[in-house]
Amino acid sequence: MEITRRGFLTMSGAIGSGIALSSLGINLKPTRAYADELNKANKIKSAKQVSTVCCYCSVGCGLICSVDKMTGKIFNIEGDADHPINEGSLCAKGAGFFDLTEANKYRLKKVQYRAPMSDKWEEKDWDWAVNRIARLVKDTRDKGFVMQNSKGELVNRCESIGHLGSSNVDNEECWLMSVKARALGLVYIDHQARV
Amino acid sequence: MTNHYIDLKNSDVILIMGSNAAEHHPIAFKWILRAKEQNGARLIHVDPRYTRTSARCDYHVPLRSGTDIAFLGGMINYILENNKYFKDYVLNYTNASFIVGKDFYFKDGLFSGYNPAKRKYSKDTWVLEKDGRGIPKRDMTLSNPRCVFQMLKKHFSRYTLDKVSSITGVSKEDLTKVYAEYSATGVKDKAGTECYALGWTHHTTGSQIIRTMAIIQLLLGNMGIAGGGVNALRGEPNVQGSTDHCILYGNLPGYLKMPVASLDTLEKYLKKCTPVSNDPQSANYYQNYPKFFVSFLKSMFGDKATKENGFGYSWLPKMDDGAAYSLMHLFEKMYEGRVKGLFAVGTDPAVSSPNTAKVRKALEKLDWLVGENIFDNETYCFWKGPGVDPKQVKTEVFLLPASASMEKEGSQSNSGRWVQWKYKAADAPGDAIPVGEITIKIMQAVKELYAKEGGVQPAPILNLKWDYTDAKGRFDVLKVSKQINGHFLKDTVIEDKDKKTRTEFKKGQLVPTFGMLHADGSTSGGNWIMAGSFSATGENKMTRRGKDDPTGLGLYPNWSYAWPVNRRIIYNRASCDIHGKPYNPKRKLLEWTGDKWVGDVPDGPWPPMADRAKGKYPFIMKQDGLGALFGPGMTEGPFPEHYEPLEGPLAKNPLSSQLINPAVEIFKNDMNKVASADEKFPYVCTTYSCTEHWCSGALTRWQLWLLEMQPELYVEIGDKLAQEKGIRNGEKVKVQSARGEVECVAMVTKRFRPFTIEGKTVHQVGLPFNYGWLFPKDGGDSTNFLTPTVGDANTFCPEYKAFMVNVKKA
Amino acid sequence: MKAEIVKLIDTTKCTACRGCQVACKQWNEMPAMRTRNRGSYQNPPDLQWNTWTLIRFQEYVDDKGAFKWLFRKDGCMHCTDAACVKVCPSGALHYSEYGTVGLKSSLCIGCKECASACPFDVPKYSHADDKIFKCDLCLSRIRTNQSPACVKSCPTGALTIGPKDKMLKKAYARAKELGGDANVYGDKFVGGTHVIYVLSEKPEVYEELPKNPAVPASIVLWKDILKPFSLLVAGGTIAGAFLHYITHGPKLPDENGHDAEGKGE
Amino acid sequence: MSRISEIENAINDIIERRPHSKDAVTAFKPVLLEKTRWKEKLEPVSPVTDVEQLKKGIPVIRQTKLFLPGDPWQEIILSLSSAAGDGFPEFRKDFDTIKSSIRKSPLPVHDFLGKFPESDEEFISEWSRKMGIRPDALSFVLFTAIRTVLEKRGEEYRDHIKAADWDEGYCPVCGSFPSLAIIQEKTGRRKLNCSNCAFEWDFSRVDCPYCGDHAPEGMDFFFIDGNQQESAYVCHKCKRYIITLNQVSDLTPQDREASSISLAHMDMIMQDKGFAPMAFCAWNVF
Repeated sequence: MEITRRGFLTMSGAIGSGIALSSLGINLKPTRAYADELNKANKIKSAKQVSTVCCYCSVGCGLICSVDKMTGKIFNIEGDADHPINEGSLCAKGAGFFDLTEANKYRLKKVQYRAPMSDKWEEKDWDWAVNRIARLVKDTRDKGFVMQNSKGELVNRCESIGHLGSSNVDNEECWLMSVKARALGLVYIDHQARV
Repeated sequence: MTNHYIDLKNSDVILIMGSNAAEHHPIAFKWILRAKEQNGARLIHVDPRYTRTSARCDYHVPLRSGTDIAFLGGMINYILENNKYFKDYVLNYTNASFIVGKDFYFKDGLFSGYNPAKRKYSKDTWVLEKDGRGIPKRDMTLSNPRCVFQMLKKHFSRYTLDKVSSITGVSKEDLTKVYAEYSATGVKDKAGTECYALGWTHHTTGSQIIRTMAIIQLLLGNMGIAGGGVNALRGEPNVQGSTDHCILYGNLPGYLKMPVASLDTLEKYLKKCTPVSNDPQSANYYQNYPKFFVSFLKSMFGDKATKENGFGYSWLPKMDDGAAYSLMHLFEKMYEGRVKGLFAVGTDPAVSSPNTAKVRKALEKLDWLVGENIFDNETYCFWKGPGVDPKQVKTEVFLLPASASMEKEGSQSNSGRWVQWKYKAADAPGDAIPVGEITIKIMQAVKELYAKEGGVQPAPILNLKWDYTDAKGRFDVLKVSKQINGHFLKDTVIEDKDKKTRTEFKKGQLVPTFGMLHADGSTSGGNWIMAGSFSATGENKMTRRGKDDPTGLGLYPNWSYAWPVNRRIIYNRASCDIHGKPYNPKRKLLEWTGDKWVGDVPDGPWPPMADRAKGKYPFIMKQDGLGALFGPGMTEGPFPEHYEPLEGPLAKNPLSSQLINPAVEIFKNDMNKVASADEKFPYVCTTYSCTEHWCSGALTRWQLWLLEMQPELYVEIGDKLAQEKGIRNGEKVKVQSARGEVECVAMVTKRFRPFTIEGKTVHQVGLPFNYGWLFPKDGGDSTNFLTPTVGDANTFCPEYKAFMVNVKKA
Repeated sequence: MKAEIVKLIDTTKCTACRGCQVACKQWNEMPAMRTRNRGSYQNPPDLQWNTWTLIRFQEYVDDKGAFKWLFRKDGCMHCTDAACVKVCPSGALHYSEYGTVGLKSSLCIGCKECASACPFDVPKYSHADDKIFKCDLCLSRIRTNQSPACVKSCPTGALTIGPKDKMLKKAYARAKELGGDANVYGDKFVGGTHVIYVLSEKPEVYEELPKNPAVPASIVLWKDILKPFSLLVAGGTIAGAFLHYITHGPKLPDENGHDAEGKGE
Repeated sequence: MSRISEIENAINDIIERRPHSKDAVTAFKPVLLEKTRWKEKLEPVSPVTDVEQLKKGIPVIRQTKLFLPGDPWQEIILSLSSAAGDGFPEFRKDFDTIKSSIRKSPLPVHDFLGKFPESDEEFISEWSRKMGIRPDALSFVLFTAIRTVLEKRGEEYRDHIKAADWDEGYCPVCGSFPSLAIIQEKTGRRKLNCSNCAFEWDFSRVDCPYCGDHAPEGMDFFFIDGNQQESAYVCHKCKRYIITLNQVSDLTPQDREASSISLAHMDMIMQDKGFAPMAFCAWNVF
């Protein structure tokens, strides 16, 4: 096996390069057997680390999620030791961050719709919901649009639609919502920074 | 924050007021404790209630809710009377030496120019005298009675120890103890900082409370230094980012001003918004305003925005002059039936907005409501809430499942302005998709409807640049992030005369810093303060994980990206004397080495201000480059003044005949009742969160281990008051205000003690605001049934922290 | 016998964030129960079969009138001379190789003897399982060189764990540094506990914390004196019978009439 | 409890928990204990380094002489030979021969160190021929002796290196690559353990120690279901792996080398998957 050396390496591998346990008369069969048993019983899991940031207060603690690459599920979340702010530690809520993943059975999974006067949710699919919402947005905007104000100044305002939220979504999503609302002419725009 | 979380370790005195850091920002509190371990910092907690923060600070000083300006005003008086201020700093770095215009005056609680009918000030008398060249006159001896320094001294001389003690309920010994310890940081080698949160913002005088602290920090030379500044420990993970990108009625992304109706052309708007300073030494950085604004319009409308159509300025909605469209205004209009549709993304206003009864009535008048969240909450289920008959509610409600923060890639800014990149760890459950994806889908469908059918004023919708999807039509977060950073729209050459450099940039290349944005439409920049989050070669600086910290102050310049231009402490030039030598060599933030600054990214490349020719004052974003002791930008006056909360225990303001903040907007309708100094509601009440839950509880109430520790709504009552009223600990009680009532468990405690206010005993109680009827079933409903619809004069942030209630057995 | 392990609870660093309560339930997969607010932050109100550690909140005014809010993490003290191990008939409660008190739930027969014997009132009975439960200092984690779940989760450094002498030295140094009434609690009774406190006030100030806990006299009498004595006696009887057999041959049934009653122990 | 019995406890504990590695660990036990005894006997030496050079990534061994004239090589090799004899019965004869021949004429260890690494095989084949023993035996004893002294010297440089925030993937003392990583359970911090001198230093969880690749999402890893402590982190760029003891605390004293030997099955599994170790040791070459 060729050892690539890098930079200032002066000492090669320890306890003599090229000496193998087997050449020293060590019985490696039990180790081999154990390795094969693990493989056969499909016990070797492959996983990836993903760094993220906590979604509670604004300190911005770093977290590392360990994700099982087979199932795609997060199986462990811990503090990110290299993060200079929290240095690996977490508060009680941060430590419970795992309970926000799909491990929490209350997480919303389906598009839900409540018809006028109805007393329950119905499940719908995305296309129907998006088209219905677009229809409502257009009709409400067209009906309530204010081109000029009482003084006759051009104002281009849609005062009949409000937009609330959110400071719990990413910057890119905030910018998109901010720009979308202005293109629609909305002025009633606010979120949790106000409260 | 002007500084950031790790910087707290560099402080010698930390005043925690308006915050409960140990319970709501535990890791920030870790850095506060490290300041105590490493440099023996003194930790002072001033709060109406004794909390876990108080238990770990050196001492706790209780004060009545709503009297923070009186408390801090007393400290300004103490600093000026005992000459504790940092003379060199105040003289050179603040507008203390400026001369106030002769028509300006303050009498009996009102500044000049007040219009009682409109409850507004006209600010034309709040000016500073200028010399022939238009540069403000200055009296460097600070002796002229009309100079800002003397006017400030006169104004706060009324805040005597007796008066402040009588207003706040704090003993004179405690006041003197806090004032003495904190003002000791007014010297070269000491740093004092203040940590605040909603405890300060939830008042009708919220902005002025923070400004009072800013004045204190300027007087003591604590602004712009390591371990100094005024630090907001904000509550939401990306409240900083959502504020930067301005999903707020009054601003466009990058804190650009929202156009008003009277500015009907781009030229008029830019003229009004671009400050001019004739003082050569004032950087007045906002003179570059047109570059930032035009670049924003180009990012919004792309090549449809041309010079001829004013880059699409006319398509933007215009607010009526002087009008406001905040959350409270929205629910007023909704209650009047004039708002038909609402997007409620990742928020629960039916619990978190003031005056819940009116908010829930208003929701019933909507035609449609679109909710995007990871859990259901009281807002989306208002139609089946307590006392609501679904058959009477016509609103169509959509509840769209969203991905949680670890299930999507993107950036998030902590309140220390660090913009950190997050990666996607796992797919969201079921059909949930990121909010960005939902926004793109809905707007795309609206654009297609307008393209097909036309409609009213379709131009802004059709011309909106909306190609932020990848090959598979999915939301492409990197495309949006780069659009926010900004691009060159044509081949551009940037020359720098001083450094004699000449760099070329290709069309479509990323703008490396906002200094290179142009006003001629040749660059686009979705948010100018974020320009530089990508390097010109496309490296995403938000993903950086560099652990080096050359200054040792915990700046970590190579960890993620801090706006603006990765500067970690704002106004850091003020940490050096006028020659650029650091005031405190032990905590060297910045130093002028003769030809360049070394340390943190400086506030601009110019030499220190001693260099009359090229030097600049440190506060580069201010029009005159200096810290504002006299701040005419505020709605209710250039100097802070104590006013009682909208609903308080006193019939008369001990300091003047203005009982409440004269510039606060009063909302008049049948559900906005107010009962001030009313014996039916004798106790001061405040609201707060608890460690186990977070904000409206809409995320944490669904987590059973957290709910087990804090299962239901409670009211914390002082043991003296409970004795008086015969209320036993753990008993069910009703808390009533003029607007509504909540039922909860009484928690009799020694951590609330009665105050003596103007010779009278005044009791205070408090409730958390984390509960709602939807879950857990009998855990109590929103505390905001009690809170009044009134907000801060500048920001309309509601006054949750001080109103009047009564408590009686259930 | 491995090096003894001691967990140090420095109550003066605890901010009662209760991360340890959540971490304990998460690691041991214990269900949350529906609780009520009884007028205190402390919830659940006491240790229970599914709550092995609990932060106790106590409002205290010292003799100088200064108000203090005391937080104390309650749970098994892991005594060296453990009353519960002494009385446990089935061996479910046993000493581990680190000196802590382990619990093999499978062997527990639900006799609740330990619950009444424990001077700290720690073991709690579950009707559903007919077994008692208590903190076992995460024996399974310690054996794989991990610290207990609560220690791992503590953000303020209030909880630390390590070899006995090192932790005792650290506790006394901290008590000295704090001065005043600060003291170390736990190493002076029941042979020294493997969970020790640094307290800011005298022990008697703290609710539910015995001033000088000891193995109940009845148990000492029964277990340490009578039982060995009875074994001695039993031993003597057998020895006597054996001696008799050798010297006089097998005992014939009708030799003396009172064999039928047999001897009480 | 003395250091020796603590280490012995740790080794017995490992054998108990990982029975499949019993033969290998038992074989090394006498040598590991002998090394621990020597590390207590060898007297400490005051560290001589320049923090600036450390900051530039230059290991101590390139800055100063780590081996001193006074090092008792003769006694070390003698005691290690007998310990090796106990551990590896098949080679007892060779180890006894080494002992008897170096009693007659001591092994010129300093020449060997001078020629290293260019002509180490030459020295070993020449002297093993002279002694009439298999080269593996001499190589094993010689490198174990060097490792013993290096481990002792490394301990003195701990604070120096901490001050220099060493962030390279190779060892700040002897420049070799790590053979084991330890992820601390409380903070999640990763420590790398040098394959040659057992020195431990902090290293980022995200970057690859071997090729320095900064994978934005961090290194992937494999672990054993039900025993997540036994894992191996891999770099897809340089196709190297590093065995990692995941989420462990230093509650009870540990012997890192014994742990590595007992995780040989992870080496087999990773090499079957086509990855190569970052450093070659006796127990990961099959």
